[in-house]
Amino acid sequence: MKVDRRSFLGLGLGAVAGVAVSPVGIKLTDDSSIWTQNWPWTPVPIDGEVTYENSVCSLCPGSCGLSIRKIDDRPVKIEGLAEHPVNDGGACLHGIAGLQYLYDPARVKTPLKKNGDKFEKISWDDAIALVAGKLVDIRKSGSPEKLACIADKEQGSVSGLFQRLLKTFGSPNFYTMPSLESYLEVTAEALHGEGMTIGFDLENSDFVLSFGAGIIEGWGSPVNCFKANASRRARHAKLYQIESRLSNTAANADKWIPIKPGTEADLALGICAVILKNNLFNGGATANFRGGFNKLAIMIQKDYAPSKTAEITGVKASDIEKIATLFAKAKMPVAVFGKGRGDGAQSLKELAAVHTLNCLVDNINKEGGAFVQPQSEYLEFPDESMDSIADAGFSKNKAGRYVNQLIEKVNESSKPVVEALFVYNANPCYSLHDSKSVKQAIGKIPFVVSFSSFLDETAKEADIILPSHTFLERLEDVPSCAGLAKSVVGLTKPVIDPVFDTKHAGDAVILIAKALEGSIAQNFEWETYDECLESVAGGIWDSLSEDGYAIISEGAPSGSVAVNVSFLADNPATIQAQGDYELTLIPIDNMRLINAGIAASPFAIKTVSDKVLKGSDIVVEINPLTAKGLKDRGYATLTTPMGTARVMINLNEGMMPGIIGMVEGLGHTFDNKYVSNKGINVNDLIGPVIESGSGLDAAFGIKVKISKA
Amino acid sequence: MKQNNNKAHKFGMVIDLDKCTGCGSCMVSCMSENNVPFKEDESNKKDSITWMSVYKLTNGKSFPDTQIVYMPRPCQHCGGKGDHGHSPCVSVCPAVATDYGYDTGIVSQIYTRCFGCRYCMGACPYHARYFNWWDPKWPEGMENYLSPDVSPRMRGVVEKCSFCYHRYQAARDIAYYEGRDDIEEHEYQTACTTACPAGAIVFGDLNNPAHQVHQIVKPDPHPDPRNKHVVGKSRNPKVFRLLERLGTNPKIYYLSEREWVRKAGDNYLDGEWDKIKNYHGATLSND
Amino acid sequence: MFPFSFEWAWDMAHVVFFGGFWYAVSILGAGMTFCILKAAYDTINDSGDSHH
Amino acid sequence: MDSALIPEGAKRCSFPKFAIGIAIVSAVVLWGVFAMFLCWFKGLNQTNMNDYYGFALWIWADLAVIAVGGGAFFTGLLRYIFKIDELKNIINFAVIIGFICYSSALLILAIDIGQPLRGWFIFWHANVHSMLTEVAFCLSAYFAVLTIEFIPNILENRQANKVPFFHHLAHNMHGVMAVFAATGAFLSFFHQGSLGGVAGVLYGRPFAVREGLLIWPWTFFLFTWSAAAFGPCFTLLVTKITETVTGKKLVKDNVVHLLAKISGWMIVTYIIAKIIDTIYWALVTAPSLGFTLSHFYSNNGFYGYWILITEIVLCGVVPGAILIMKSTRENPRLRLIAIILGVIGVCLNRWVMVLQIMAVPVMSFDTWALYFPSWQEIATTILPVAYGIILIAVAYRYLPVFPQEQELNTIEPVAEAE
Repeated sequence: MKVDRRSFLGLGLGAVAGVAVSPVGIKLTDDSSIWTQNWPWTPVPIDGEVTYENSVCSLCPGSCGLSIRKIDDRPVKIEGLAEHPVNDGGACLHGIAGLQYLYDPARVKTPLKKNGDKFEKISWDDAIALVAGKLVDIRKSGSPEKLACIADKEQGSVSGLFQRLLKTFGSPNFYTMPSLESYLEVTAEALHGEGMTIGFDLENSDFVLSFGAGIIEGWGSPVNCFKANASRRARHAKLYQIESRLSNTAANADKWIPIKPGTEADLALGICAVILKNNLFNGGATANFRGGFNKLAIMIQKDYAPSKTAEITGVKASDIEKIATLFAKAKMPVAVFGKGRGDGAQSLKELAAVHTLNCLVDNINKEGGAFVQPQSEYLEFPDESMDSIADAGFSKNKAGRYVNQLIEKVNESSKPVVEALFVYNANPCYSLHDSKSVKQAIGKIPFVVSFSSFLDETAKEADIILPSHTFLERLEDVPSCAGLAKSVVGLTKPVIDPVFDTKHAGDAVILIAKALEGSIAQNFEWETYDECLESVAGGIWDSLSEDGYAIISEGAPSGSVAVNVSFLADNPATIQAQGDYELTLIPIDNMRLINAGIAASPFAIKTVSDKVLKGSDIVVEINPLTAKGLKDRGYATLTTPMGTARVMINLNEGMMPGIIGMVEGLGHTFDNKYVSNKGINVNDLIGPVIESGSGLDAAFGIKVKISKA
Repeated sequence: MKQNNNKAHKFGMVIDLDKCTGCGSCMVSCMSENNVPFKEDESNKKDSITWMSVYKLTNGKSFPDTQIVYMPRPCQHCGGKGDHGHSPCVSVCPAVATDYGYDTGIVSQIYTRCFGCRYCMGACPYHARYFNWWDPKWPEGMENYLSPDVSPRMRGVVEKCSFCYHRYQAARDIAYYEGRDDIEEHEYQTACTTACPAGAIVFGDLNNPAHQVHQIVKPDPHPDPRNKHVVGKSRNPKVFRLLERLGTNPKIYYLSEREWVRKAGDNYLDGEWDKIKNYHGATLSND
Repeated sequence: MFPFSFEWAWDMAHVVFFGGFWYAVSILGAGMTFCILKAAYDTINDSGDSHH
Repeated sequence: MDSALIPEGAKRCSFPKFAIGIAIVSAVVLWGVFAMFLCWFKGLNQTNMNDYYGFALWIWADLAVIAVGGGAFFTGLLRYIFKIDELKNIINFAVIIGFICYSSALLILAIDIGQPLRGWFIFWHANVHSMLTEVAFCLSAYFAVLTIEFIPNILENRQANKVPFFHHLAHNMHGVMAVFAATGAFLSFFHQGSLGGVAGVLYGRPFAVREGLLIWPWTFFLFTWSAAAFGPCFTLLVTKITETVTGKKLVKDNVVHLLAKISGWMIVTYIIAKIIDTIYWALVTAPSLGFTLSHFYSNNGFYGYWILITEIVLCGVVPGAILIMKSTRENPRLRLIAIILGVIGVCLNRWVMVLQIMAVPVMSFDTWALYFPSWQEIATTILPVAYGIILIAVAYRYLPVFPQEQELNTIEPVAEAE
């Protein structure tokens, strides 16, 4: 047959028609859609047996109970634990997102050693040997006090092990990062004596006078505070919020009293003045006052009369009188301090002035008031045995009282103040003011050992990283240190085998101590941290391991306490913001971000408003009156004595004119693109201002100018 | 699937806006429960998948009279005009990829059925529906936390809040296994409800007078005589729904003592609000 | 689309909608079938003269 | 070179010139195809659409091409059912334009959906209550009708027509074309209408929602009517463009005047209905939901009353008036202005009924959402235009599209013709 054009065409058309009527097309159409329903690059979670495990969150001092849902060995969901004494169900977003920390791209997966600018992997044995070797050298040089440690807190067994190591090594230089608990202790020490702490009975008080405490912004134990706040209406209790910005707490309060930033202490004293003048105070209570109550009373009435206070604070004199009357006449009033989360810079004048209100109306150790009692000591470490080097070193003076003083001294001194530094659960290079100079100080220290789980800003400056388990991989006692009315210790339990080659920081300390041999090793005779915890928590271990928590104290403590007002009676100066620009920059605490060392999780960052973070730009809040020519969502340049930053503008009627608010918790530089390199760290722009008399960094903000970018 | 076994549920929620702190726990709990992905930049809120989204409302007044309130907004699980199940989205989906459960009142979404036309998103005035513009991707290892209860969605489909339907199924399975006809109130609670640290969210069966949500909302079972499309209006003067006048009949109710907040729930012509603000459906004796 | 797909219901909506659709499709199918068959018939019975 | 394919007696430009022209337009097509593949392989993140703008440029383009493609069904209806015989001189071209519009619409839909490989679910798992389902069914079926209407014209190509089967097929299809045209008109009525219904049924969107008749909101009828009214404008416009490009008169004036007149009266009746609808919506529907008219046209950087006035008055009333009056209608310049305004008007109407709906805030605390398309969206939207140009060029060159062409153009004897 001759194949001409026509028959070829026919053949072609026939073939097309044939394929068209065959089931091939239908089959391919069907198969292709089934393929789209099962794309191999879309993960399919594996099913398995469902179990629940209880644990405690240690991302913040709140110490909430957690219930973790697991599928076989995989934890898949974290929720609040019902009937837990701290949070009773409910959990904050950071705890719920906890699993994201487990698989965080910025986790340190093995011990690392810095070589030049880069980290390289080393084995645990080598790392411990290296640290021990360095410490032996320091000890040999005769100045063991040049080993320092910065941890998140003093309480708890892991911190206890670090302190024990330093002490038996011969160094008094153990520091903690500022936290609400540390301020509670400082306040209690100034007014009531050493070893005391303060708790606030928010869930029973009928009148909470909050001096900027972000009761629903993450202050204290967040979930516990949320619950106390949520029950407020049902209890007919009132919340008055004194703050320069309409925070969520201010918005939720019964009344918001805008105040010039940094003048909270003056307002507190102004309220004291009204109470004293109008005889609204409890005469019986003032009998406990020491250190010159009359002097204080005279000074206050002279310097903080309502009209004067109004001038200083911007709060109307009539309002001051009204607040004083309401506060003093309430059945169970409580005045609460600690601006924002309460872990930022605070001045002792403010802390003491606010707490004096509590003392004046005699709500101390009464239901719904402030509980003043000794710090809970639930751990029983055996007494240290120290050799002569340790004795000599430990008896020397600390380089400074607070961590910011240590940093200052390191930076100022030409000789090394610190030869080796341990950093545990702290990120001073991020969370202290003027982070540039903090980084400089850390850089000056010859040997820095980080125990961080993540390659955070401070870990990056370290010479050795001994990565810790995250809170989901470890056993640990977690005392709630957050101004709670009750004192609870929770037990964090491992809910998954360590994901990476990490160790419990407690184990790492024990290994280092053993490697140091001699009297130091003798003080660390436990095989493992777990064994150590069980023995030192002896008294409450049964309760911890059975219930997951132990309640150390609950309800109002009995007895009255002495009040020493000598610090205030001298009328210390109120801290002024650094610089001479016209406006004041203040940090904002946002519940959806974390301002301590760790970064907020990808989920938490996702919830952050585009009025806080837009792309990689941080958004600052400013009143339209102050913004003048600046447009909403436009760009501007902020200049403070510490530096400049490009920011986006959010015109916000909830800001007091004259101030600019910048959120804390952004601007991390972790190797985690979901949470890092977003916005800037407000601590880069604010420098420390040391309060004379207390030594605290009390920089509530800084002077700033703003111009169109 | 009409109501073949016992009586139909009508699951719904009431959110106390005076208790809500805007903390975001509900959002994260939802994301974690339902395998919602995340991407590098989530600050463009118009392409950020948050089944539960929290709006920040202000009263529009200037300093110092400004007030703010946070309004959590899950899918409203609309019953549609007259509460007949023709939700704005369900009625427009061309491929029955979203459907109304007459036995639960829940608006479902079948990801493998959806072909991504996004008509439902246009139909929803609450922006409760989200499109997967990207393939979901987790950082290495993080897929290990994904829950098998909810399948991760592929790129190109719409997703939204399901009232944690898998929790309902699990609760029903247990009840069935234990030989019970029905589930208890506490057995089926959504992830946002259990997470809320302020206890601002109450979830349950609006048809069941024993449930807390019913007791707070006191829904009027009769059509609103002023707008026949509206059914289930709350008889609690502090309770309102979002855009109730459109006749979408959401199953999310909001509670607030503040008048400006209740007014913000809907659109009113000048002067209209004052005329109707004290109107709260038929009296309770009609029940 | 077909009575055997599970969304199908024998209700007014389906009957009207698919009634109209299948009716239109039938007309088009029948029309085209007729044209093709007629054209084939014409081709076979054609002497090959081209007109117009 | 390709003279054997060119209709007998027709004068066409040289093949190289034709090829160069096609190559230039093809480059645009390739750009569009590249963007299309990006959207298919990488997903719709290639667009600037978002969760507020789930319907965007493409859906507007889709609605617009279907509206202006309405000239095909309406001309077919007039030609085959109402037996207006003069229109046979433009029906081929109207069909080709319709074919281009509808094939483009289907292509755009195939790019627009997030899961193109599951697109057929709209048929298989059809929800008969959804306007979009109705659109998909009628659109596809009507595209089949347009293909059927186009086939005879293709078969009339000089070479194809030599094949006896094709010759007879074309002849027979002409014979039953009225049946196809009637079916097409039926399908068109429903899909044009249901496209209007797509917006009108959105009772969650007070800007879109309309009352109506039974299950059909008023927009259903307005869309059908406007497509029938403005579709012929587009047919006339493309004819005018083709005439300008080829430098030839292709359709006699009486045919143009007739179609323009019909279009004019359709526009006038449509615009009256549209004005009534707008007033009723502005005074009754929207206020009953708590909205004033100003809500939809203020507090944003783009949508103002200008868009309403432009659509209804400038691009509705004005072209309608021009086209119904003999003196202005038969003035070529005014007529051109009118048909251009008409085409803009209907496209603007579709824009408003897609994009402005998405932009208007509904919740009292929501904000206006404005969006600008990405280059991928623009490229894929231009793609059909370029494809249309090529198809028209090829059809014009090789098919006897315009029956009056030879009569209107004295043909020089062509040397290489056989």
